[in-house]
Amino acid sequence: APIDAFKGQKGTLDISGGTAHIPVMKEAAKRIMSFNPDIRITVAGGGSGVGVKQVGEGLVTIGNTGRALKKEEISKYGLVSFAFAIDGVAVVVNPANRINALTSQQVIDIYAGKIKDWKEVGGESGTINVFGREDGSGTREVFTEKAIKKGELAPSVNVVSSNGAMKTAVAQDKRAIGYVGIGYIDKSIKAPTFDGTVPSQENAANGKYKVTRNLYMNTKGQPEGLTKLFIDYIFSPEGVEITKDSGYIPLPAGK
Amino acid sequence: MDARIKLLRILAWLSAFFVICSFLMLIGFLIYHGAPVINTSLFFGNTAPLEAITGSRPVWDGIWPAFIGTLCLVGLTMAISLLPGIGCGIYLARYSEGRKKEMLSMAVDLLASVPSIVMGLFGFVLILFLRRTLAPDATTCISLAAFCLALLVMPALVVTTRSSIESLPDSLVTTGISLGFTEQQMLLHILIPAAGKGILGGIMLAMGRAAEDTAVIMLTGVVVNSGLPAGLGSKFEALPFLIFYTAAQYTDQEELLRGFGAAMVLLMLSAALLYAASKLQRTMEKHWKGAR
Amino acid sequence: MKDNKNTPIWLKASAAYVSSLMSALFIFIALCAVDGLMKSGPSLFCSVWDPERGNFGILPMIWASGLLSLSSLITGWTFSVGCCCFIHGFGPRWAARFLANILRIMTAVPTVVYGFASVFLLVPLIRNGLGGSGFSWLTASIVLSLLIMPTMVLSMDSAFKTIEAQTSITSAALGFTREQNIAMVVLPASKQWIWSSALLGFGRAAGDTLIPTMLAGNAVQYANTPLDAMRTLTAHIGLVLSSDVGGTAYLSLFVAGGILLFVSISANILFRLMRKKIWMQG
Amino acid sequence: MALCAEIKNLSVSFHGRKAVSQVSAELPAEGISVLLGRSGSGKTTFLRALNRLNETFQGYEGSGKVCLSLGGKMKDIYSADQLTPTDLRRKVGMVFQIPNPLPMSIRRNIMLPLQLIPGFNRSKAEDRMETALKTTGLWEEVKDRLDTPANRFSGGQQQRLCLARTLALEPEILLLDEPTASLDKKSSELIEDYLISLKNRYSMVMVSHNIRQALKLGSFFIFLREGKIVTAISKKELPEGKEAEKIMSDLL
Amino acid sequence: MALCAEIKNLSVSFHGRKAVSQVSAELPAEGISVLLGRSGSGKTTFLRALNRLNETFQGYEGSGKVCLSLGGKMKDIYSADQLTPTDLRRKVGMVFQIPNPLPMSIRRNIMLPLQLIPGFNRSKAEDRMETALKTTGLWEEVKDRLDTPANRFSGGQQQRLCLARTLALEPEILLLDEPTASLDKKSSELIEDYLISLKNRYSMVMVSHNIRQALKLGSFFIFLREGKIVTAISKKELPEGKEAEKIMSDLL
Ligand SMILES: Nc1ncnc2c1ncn2[C@@H]1O[C@H](COP(=O)(O)OP(=O)(O)OP(=O)(O)O)[C@@H](O)[C@H]1O
Ligand SMILES: Nc1ncnc2c1ncn2[C@@H]1O[C@H](COP(=O)(O)OP(=O)(O)OP(=O)(O)O)[C@@H](O)[C@H]1O
Ligand SMILES: [Mg+2]
Ligand SMILES: [Mg+2]
Repeated sequence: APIDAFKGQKGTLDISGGTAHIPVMKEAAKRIMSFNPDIRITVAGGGSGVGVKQVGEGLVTIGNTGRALKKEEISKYGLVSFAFAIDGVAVVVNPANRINALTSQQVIDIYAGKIKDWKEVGGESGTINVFGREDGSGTREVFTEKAIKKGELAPSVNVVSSNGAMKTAVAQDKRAIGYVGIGYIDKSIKAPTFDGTVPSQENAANGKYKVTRNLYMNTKGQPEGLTKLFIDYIFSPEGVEITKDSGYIPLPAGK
Repeated sequence: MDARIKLLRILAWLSAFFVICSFLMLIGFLIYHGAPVINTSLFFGNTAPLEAITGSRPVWDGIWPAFIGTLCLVGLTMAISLLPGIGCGIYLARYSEGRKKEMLSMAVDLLASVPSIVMGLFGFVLILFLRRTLAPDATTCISLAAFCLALLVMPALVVTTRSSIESLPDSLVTTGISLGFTEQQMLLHILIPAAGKGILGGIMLAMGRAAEDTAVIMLTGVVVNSGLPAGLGSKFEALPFLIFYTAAQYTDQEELLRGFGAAMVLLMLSAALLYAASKLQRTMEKHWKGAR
Repeated sequence: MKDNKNTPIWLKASAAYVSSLMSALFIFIALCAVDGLMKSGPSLFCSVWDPERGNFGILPMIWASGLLSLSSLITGWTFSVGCCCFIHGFGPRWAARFLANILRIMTAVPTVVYGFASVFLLVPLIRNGLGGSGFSWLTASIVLSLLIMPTMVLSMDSAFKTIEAQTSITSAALGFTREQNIAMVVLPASKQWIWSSALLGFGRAAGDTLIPTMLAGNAVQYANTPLDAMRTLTAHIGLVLSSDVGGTAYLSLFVAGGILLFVSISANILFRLMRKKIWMQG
Repeated sequence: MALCAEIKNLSVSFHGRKAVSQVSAELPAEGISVLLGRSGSGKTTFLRALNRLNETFQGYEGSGKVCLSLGGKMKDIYSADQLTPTDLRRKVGMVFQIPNPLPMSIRRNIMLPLQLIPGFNRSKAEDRMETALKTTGLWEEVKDRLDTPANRFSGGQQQRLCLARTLALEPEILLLDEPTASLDKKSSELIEDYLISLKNRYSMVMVSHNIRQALKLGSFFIFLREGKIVTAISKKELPEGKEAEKIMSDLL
Repeated sequence: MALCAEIKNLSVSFHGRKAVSQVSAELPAEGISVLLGRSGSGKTTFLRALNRLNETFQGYEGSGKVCLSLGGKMKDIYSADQLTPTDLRRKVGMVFQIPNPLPMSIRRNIMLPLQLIPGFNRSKAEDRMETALKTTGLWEEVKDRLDTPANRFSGGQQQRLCLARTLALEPEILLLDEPTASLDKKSSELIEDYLISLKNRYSMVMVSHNIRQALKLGSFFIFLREGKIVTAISKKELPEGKEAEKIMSDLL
């Protein structure tokens, strides 16, 4: 629905969960609240798990996740999911690194601890410092499933807890390798081609680049009232614009 | 003997060097990155400052609501924790003996070692429990966060109060008693003022902690945007969470710098709180001593 | 013929309030931990953490928690005593005042700022100077000890101050230097508070979540050298909490909380026993 | 004879070590009773038993009975229902052997205890302060320094301050632990004269090491040795002049 | 005549208020010099000027010159290059008017200062401690309680402890601020006799309020009033017996 639908509405809407969603949610909230100050929308992070838990317990009305809900989560709380965007995940290295291309096999071996030195993949010699995300994170799930095909992860893989932290770690360390959402790539880190494909939003949108995930909004039962209006707004042209501006690829409603 | 002092001297200089260097590096780093971005737009975004301060228009892209949220949070936390914390410290120092004292002081020490994240979890489960029993509409909010933070800062308050009262010379108590002061009067007019500096140290610790902790409030009601806190039952913004969030999710360099700016503001806010507290303590001490 | 001090009611009330809150908290943690243990049981007590393959070992994290909190406590505590000495006589007065003020301001430095700044300052330093990825036991330990110092110094300081005021003139008259007065008179007389500040510091070190999460690397392995990455129980709680609900991983979080509490209780009792023993001796 | 204090089988020990043992005595209401004895003989402990101050020390254990005449009645001060320790201590003022000013200004030192008495009136209290300071000869010395911390004053000044503080409280019984020990002769005499003038208003018990002073002020003497009473003797039973001094110093 | 101290134009003020002003005096090396004066007249301040202790107080300001005979030479104690204050204070021992034991056991109170002297020897130090405690008559009273915190002892016992602590250090000059103020006659005499026996070993400066004691011990008397010297008089110039006492109390 366009923003006019909020006219005359009143009440509060609490949103929490996945941190990747926040830019979209915040921008939407800003526009809606500026349009109609009687509406109060709060946006919180916490992570996918927190989102599920909070929406399930009724503490918030929309809980965001960066991964599809698990079966037991759906059955336990009766949640309904709305995927509204695609986010690609790219393997990244330090800009000072000579490497410009990696194959999925190389990445699998690096994360399994079989390849330990950059020399072995054609870089300057030096131990590879491997960074990953915490288990359960949407980014990691996509990466393990689609980039390294559920390959083994060495216990010595360093774990960071957010895209930002990953970026900081890789941007600082010439010998580091990690992975982030495509939206986070800027000149401080470099994404080598993965199996020959440039990891970019275009390639993700047109399906060439396969390492992608969906971003979801979840509600307890079918959304009503303000909640429904909000979700509709995200899928409206204006909402799609916001999603795009935040670095994600919008999905049409009902997918 | 001499060896011991020499050792201590080396240690003292080393420690001082370590602390001062680390701190200066930290501050230098913060100022280097944060100072350039501190301006009204960091605080108020595109909103006119006056309108923002009066709350007539919400602030977007500014840290003003988080700033106020943190102030409210600290105030609320102190309101909940100050009296019981200091009271418990005094109780430990003066009115408990033997096993009871041992148990209580151990419990306080244990409380000090409960991770803040567990404290947050406790608050979270508590509110779930409340929803199922007493208050079905209860939700995570600023009061819950303050309550959990109060638990978190309590040990520092208790321990410092206790130690500063216990280290007072015995003769002070004896004098007070011999002048016919009741326990209450002795506490109010002699012991607490005499231990004022130490207790203040505890209060500073507690305030600092309340202003900076992220893990607790993350689970108990802090949000990325909500505007100014609307009441005791509302969700709120807070600076430490804002910083944490920025550190975790920044997408470009500019956003990161704003994070540094927020960190500097938080630091200055805390320093101002500390300064105010010590000013207050000095005035009160002057009054108590009646000295010029 | 003994005077039973009648405790002012608000003190009793606050003691009762604090203890009841604490019991509630402890019972909550204990219940959750037991629940978690019952449901997940022995699968937690192995060395491999790999939820995708059904391995939920948290032993390396227990090891890491103990290692990290103890190492930072020891350095932090030693440095705290050093700082107290510096403030009260070992350093020139202006430097002492400077240091005292810095420590006071440090109480207000948000943990996340420590973590954040260290990622940019300390981690590269360690990586380039000593090797490894820079995210390591050593890094976290240095920052953690810095983090817990103000707490400890401030709680020692009040005792130092009172006792120094009482004794400094006497000591001067006996030909003690200010340093000797601190080392020989004030330090022994404030033993008790130095100990209790260690407990406070330990609590802070063991309970911190952000620093190990941001700086220790979080790899689930037994860290054997200071340059190895490690994951502490607190970091684990934080990491799991934000991403998962239900399942063994989620349960492991409560068990981790329970274990942390258990470890703290043991450490506390141990501390107390040690303190008693040392007191007996001198 | 009217009594101001009746002590029966009083024993006090600290950490299991007797400081006063099995002491019984009756102190007359009129005049000043003086405690004498060598250092460590238990004089201070005895005195502290009269306002229940011993109990505030670590390792205290005590037994026996102490009755004081307060408000015209004999009261057992150790039985809880008759008097709270706080009330007792307000009515039985004590001046310590070692001066113990509170860490605040002279004025606050005297005014604070007065402020805490129900029915406090500022201007009346200021008057009392001035009177008390004048009596102890301190007024001239400190009147322009009333707001200076008390611990900056000389030993004798502090001692007189503590005396003034207690006097300002107008207790019913005064316990004085060597109130003139660190004072010069003139100041001592000033205070002695004042104490004599108070003799009829308050009952007083005092410790003194100065036999001449004891003879001048006292009307009843108790000699302690190692926590026990050696002799209790009234002034009437003593000969006049030099001889009395001799007898007393032999008893010490 | 050999001098132990030479004081020239000494002025000391605290917070801008003169405690001692423009005092000049020469104290003989032989015998005991006694300071007399009313409470607050500056005796303690004068004494503290001799071991530079005044400087440790807040608001101190001082001028003038003080030379002490240390190690056979006259030394200007306020000139930095001759002696550090710490060394000075070790050589010039002081006993305070108000007993000030350190918050530790009796034994540590005496042993600790000894330990800090270069060339410390434990068994010798233990001997010194015992001797010092015996001299002050404390040994019998405390020998089974040496490890008890010092502040649990009676006022007189604490005073004697502080005296013993200073004596054990074997200083070259002894400053005594009313060392027997809170002691009974017997204990005072014990200490007086001991001081007399030390007269030839140490130079001593002492404050006393007791004219009889002053006459018994002293050989040189300085009378202070409001921070100024009224008279300085040597014993030889005084008549014998009663008369001397009279003259002295008039001077006070
Ligand atoms: N530390 C100090 N700070 C401020 N004033 C002081 C200090 N010490 C002494 N005075 C003041 O200096 C004056 C002289 O004090 P001093 O202690 O020398 O007297 P005294 O002769 O020893 O008296 P007493 O016999 O009572 O001990 C007094 O008026 C006193 O109040
Ligand atoms: N608080 C205490 N703790 C332990 N022992 C004490 C305490 N107070 C007094 N004593 C002991 O009790 C005995 C009597 O002490 P008290 O203070 O009554 O002596 P005193 O007659 O006042 O001596 P003085 O003339 O030296 O002041 C002493 O041996 C002393 O060491
Ligand atoms: Mg006594
Ligand atoms: Mg004096």
